[in-house]
Amino acid sequence: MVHIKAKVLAKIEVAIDIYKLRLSCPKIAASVLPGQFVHVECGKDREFILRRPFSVHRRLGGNAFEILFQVVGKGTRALAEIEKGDILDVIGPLGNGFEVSDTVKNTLLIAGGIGVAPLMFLAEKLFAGKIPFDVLIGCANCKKAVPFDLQNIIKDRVFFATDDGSLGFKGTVTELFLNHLKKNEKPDVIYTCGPKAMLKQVALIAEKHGIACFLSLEERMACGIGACLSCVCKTKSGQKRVCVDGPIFDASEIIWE
Amino acid sequence: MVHIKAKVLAKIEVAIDIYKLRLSCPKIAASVLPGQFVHVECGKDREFILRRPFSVHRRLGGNAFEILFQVVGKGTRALAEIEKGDILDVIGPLGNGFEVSDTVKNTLLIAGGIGVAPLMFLAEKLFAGKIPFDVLIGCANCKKAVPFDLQNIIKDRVFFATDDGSLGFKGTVTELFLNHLKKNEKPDVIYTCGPKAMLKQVALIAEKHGIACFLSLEERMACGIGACLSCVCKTKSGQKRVCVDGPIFDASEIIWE
Amino acid sequence: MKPSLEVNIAGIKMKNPVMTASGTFGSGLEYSNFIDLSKLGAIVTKGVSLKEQQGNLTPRIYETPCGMLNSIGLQNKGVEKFILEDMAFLKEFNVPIIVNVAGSAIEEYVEVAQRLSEEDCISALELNISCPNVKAGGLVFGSDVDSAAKLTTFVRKATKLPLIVKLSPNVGNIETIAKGVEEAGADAISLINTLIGCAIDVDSFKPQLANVIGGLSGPAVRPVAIAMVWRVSKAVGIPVIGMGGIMNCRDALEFFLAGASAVAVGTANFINPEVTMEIIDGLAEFLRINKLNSILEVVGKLKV
Amino acid sequence: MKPSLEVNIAGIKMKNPVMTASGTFGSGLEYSNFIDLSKLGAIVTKGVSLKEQQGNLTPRIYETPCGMLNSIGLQNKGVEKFILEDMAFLKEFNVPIIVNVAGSAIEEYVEVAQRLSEEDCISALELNISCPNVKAGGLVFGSDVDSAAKLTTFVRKATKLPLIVKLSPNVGNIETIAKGVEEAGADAISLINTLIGCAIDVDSFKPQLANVIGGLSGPAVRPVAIAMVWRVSKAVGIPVIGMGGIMNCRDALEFFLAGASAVAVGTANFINPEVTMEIIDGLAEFLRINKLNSILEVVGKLKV
Ligand SMILES: Cc1cc2nc3c(=O)[nH]c(=O)nc-3n(C[C@H](O)[C@H](O)[C@H](O)COP(=O)(O)OP(=O)(O)OC[C@H]3O[C@@H](n4cnc5c(N)ncnc54)[C@H](O)[C@@H]3O)c2cc1C
Ligand SMILES: Cc1cc2nc3c(=O)[nH]c(=O)nc-3n(C[C@H](O)[C@H](O)[C@H](O)COP(=O)(O)OP(=O)(O)OC[C@H]3O[C@@H](n4cnc5c(N)ncnc54)[C@H](O)[C@@H]3O)c2cc1C
Ligand SMILES: Cc1cc2nc3c(=O)[nH]c(=O)nc-3n(C[C@H](O)[C@H](O)[C@H](O)COP(=O)(O)O)c2cc1C
Ligand SMILES: Cc1cc2nc3c(=O)[nH]c(=O)nc-3n(C[C@H](O)[C@H](O)[C@H](O)COP(=O)(O)O)c2cc1C
Ligand code: FES
Ligand code: FES
Repeated sequence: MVHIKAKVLAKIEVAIDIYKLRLSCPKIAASVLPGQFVHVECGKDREFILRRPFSVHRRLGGNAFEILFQVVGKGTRALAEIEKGDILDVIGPLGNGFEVSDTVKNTLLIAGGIGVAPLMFLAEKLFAGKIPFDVLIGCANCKKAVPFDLQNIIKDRVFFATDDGSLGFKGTVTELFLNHLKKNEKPDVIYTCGPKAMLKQVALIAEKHGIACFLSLEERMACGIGACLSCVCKTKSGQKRVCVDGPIFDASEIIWE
Repeated sequence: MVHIKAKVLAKIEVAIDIYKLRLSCPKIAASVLPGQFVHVECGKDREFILRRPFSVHRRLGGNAFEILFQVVGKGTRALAEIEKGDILDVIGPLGNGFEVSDTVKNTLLIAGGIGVAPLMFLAEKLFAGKIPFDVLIGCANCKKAVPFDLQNIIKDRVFFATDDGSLGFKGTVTELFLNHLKKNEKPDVIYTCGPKAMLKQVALIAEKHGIACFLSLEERMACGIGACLSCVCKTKSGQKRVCVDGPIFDASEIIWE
Repeated sequence: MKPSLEVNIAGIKMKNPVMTASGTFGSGLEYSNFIDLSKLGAIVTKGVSLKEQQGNLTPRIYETPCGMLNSIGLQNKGVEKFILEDMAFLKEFNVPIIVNVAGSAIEEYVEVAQRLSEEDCISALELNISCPNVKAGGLVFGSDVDSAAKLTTFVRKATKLPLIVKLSPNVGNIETIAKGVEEAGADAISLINTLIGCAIDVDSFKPQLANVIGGLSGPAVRPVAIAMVWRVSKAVGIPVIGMGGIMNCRDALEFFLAGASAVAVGTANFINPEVTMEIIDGLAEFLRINKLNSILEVVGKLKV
Repeated sequence: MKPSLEVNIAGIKMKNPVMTASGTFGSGLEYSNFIDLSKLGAIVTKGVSLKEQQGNLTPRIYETPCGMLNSIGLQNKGVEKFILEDMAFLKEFNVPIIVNVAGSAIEEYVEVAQRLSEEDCISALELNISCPNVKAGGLVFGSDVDSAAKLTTFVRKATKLPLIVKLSPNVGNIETIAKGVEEAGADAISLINTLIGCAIDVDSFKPQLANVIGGLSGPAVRPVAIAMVWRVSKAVGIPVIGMGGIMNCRDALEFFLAGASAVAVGTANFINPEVTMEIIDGLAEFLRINKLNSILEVVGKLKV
């Protein structure tokens, strides 16, 4: 875990209001795991009092990594104004990361909206480990769809669901998930990231079908390192801090409100 | 008086930490008088709660004008980061402006530091009106000296005083002023702008020699238009608002603390 | 149907619930260069005392993080000159004028209130019992419920005009004080005035304000203001006018949701002279988008 | 000669006057990844109550203009587990540990204080009578002088450890309360805790904090903090520990000039985990440049 300045190697607008930042940062890239996040200072000169957490989207060898973010408020709006060559103040890698046990044979990744961010990094790892997986991605419409264009990955294992049917299945990603379960072999493990309401649905469906499920939770964060207790969630083994005990949790552990 | 967006036509670093901004703004340029100022939003997105006042440094026909400013704090630091093509939010023209009566025959302009800003515009007007004048400029050293390069103005009527003697006279501009008085014909009117302590000295010397003296005062300003009463100064005809009753005052009116 | 922004606060009929905050809008004249004053919900004047006051020494203001300190010190021309000059100008506009009243003793408040009541172009009085900048600024009355209620009682007797009491945020028990002035006859409550603050120049070891202490306003204080509006509007039955750090329409909406029936805009006028108009337009737009008929459908609708 | 940053507050010898603010520094462990804890003036722990507490629902924080609201709600593991886990870690560092004590009744404060006094690695207790986030947060004690003094008296009797009382800024009469706890036996006063604040999401009509109300901290509140430190340090004879919105060395210097003998850094740790070290270095540099021998030559030196 380091507090460090990272140089912006590239900024790419991948969909409407969704940007990818490539950061040069060997200290983080060398050790970061899928599911971990970085805590980023948005804006200039301590313009904001709090950092903003973003999952690592992709690791580029040992020297660089990417984040993928959506503009939703003032912090992300400021971040979207950063340019190639600028310097970003980041803390990371933070959090626990996805657990991928050796026995996993067949997995399913389910993303809601910008929840696709950490799943790309995970997909790369699964791919490298030759663990087969399908990807289900839900988003509002085709303009909000982030291409899941992992090199060499067979494109026909990635399925989109859009609210308006402008890309892939018309409906929610949980509906797509249910359809997928009917038509395909049952996965051993599900990895999912997205809005809380979606995560809960996915978790309940997974439980019903007896599938292990790991999810990436979001809570507002101040410190990002376990000190301030702002990011807690209720689990069966007591109250946990999403930033250090998570953000990845076993879905069966979560006590849903 | 308008509240308007002005386009930055040029930004020039004229001396260390001193910048000139050329702004396209017919509505202000058309009517602004020497000694008047504009109230400028520095930084982005209401980053600062208050505007910053800057004298108009030069009028470029009826379409554009310039301000000259020194970086002294966070607002001016943000302003220095603006680039050609950016848009600046300004209110102006504000304040009363220098009075130049028809009877004036021979004038002297005295600037302390960045106080040179409004005097350039005045010099242009005097020049156009064929009123002869000398210019005395005090600054820390040659690196802080703003060239007073009014087209066609005989360079040898501009005299510098620097603390370290790196340019012109070694000493303060008030010392230079006293020397100047000894060696030259007495001016009818003195126009001066600079730090308060300097203005006071100039005013007292002028009074002693029976020379009319007009000075440009600075006070911290919130509204800039006479509404908030933050910028008052004591005068013989009662308390005045520098932003609307000034910034130019007859030196003999000021009650010095 | 066009949604309605009209409100009626303590008998003051307003076209919309957006007022100017005392001391930040001059005599109105200054801002008439930028906006049509008659489009405002109401204009609140700078604090007026019995006699002319010079105010504090300069520097009187200082910018702080997302806020500003001021120590104007109630500089004003006194009630007679105010009526002669400022009211003469303001009464030409079709907009309610609320006069902010300051004083250092009950008798002074009473006298100013009486004098103002003789004029027929004033819509209401706002009792400033909360100015932190001068002894004569009333904070002594705003700091405890007994003094606040006593002052309100006396002024209440002295005028038939609707009476708004402006509370100080520099207290622990804002509900108690609010209830006290309500019982004493206030028709509405406005809050917050500025928070007591100070800033220091570490190069010169000198305070940034000649008066050392000043009043903090601007977005920095908005969360404090929202909390107090929420607490007070639950505690009293009279309308609450909310202010403190409103920079745009969304900020204003927070106050309505917290329970304010009208808002006042102060510091924001300095950076954006048209801000009041933008807020009025923004509120209308908000109602339209949310298919609401009236701003009253937003007041106090915080979901807790 | 190298200028000295050493201070002695209520018998606590500190290498320098820069402490961490309660609740913002975890158990220290978290920040040991970034800084050498033994270089701090002192570490102040999160509030500790008798029994474990779950705290409030999330969202517990929200960013506001130049500040943040928090409503953690005193989540903590209770005094026994705190001693077993946190103190076991912290006592390995050569740095004074000040334990922030919370409670909902005098007996609870007394019991926690007694239990902590049995440990020999604790340098002082800080009585939190000012947390706005929970009923059991002590604000009920911090709001009036009698309760504050009474609580201080009881805890004073229960421990031989130096006693710091942390005051709430949500009061009108901060000097009175400060003098009250001084007379009741406090060895030092720390302030400010957070200001009561609220923010609302105007899209959903819901409060930004599950608890509706939270505590405001960060640079937004600094002017309020400086003013209170200045007022209190003139009113009492015991040392004052200043905090509220310190982001860098210059901010810290404002507090010293206003009369603080030490400072605590809270919210700033979140954006900059090394901020305390930068402030310590900055203070040394400031003394050097100004040819001062000791930080004590700055304390209270505001030129008024
Ligand atoms: C572990 C973790 C990983 C994340 N990874 C990504 C990612 O890869 N890509 C991405 O686009 N977003 C991600 N998010 C969400 C992202 O942090 C928020 O969208 C962002 O903080 C919003 O900031 P803002 O200033 O634009 O929004 P504002 O709403 O203006 O922010 C106001 C405050 O709310 C907080 N906040 C708002 N939304 C969220 C949220 N969903 N989660 C946490 N805090 C929030 C902000 O941090 C800030 O303190 C992640 C969140 C967490 C907790
Ligand atoms: C009528 C008038 C004309 C001016 N013309 C010029 C000019 O042409 N060129 C130029 O470089 N400067 C000029 N100044 C001074 C300029 O406004 C300040 O240097 C500037 O406001 C500093 O802002 P800052 O944020 O960088 O400084 P900070 O010190 O960070 O500002 C903090 C606060 O203090 C105020 N402040 C600080 N210094 C001054 C000052 N000297 N006068 C007024 N307010 C101040 C700022 O407005 C701000 O509110 C003029 C001032 C006035 C009143
Ligand atoms: C420069 C200035 C002068 C003020 N003068 C007065 C006054 O005379 N009477 C009064 O009741 N409030 C006065 N106030 C307080 C404002 O009316 C308002 O309550 C406060 O500034 C909070 O609102 P804001 O954050 O929108 O400015 C003044 C505020 C400022 C900034
Ligand atoms: C997340 C958070 C938790 C806090 N918890 C406590 C606490 O447990 N006890 C306490 O006395 N103060 C607590 N505080 C208040 C701080 O110690 C400090 O007084 C306040 O935040 C002002 O300082 P700052 O602006 O530097 O943060 C907390 C503040 C924050 C932001
Ligand atoms: S963000 Fe501070 S504990 Fe998780
Ligand atoms: S700056 Fe407001 S009156 Fe001059």
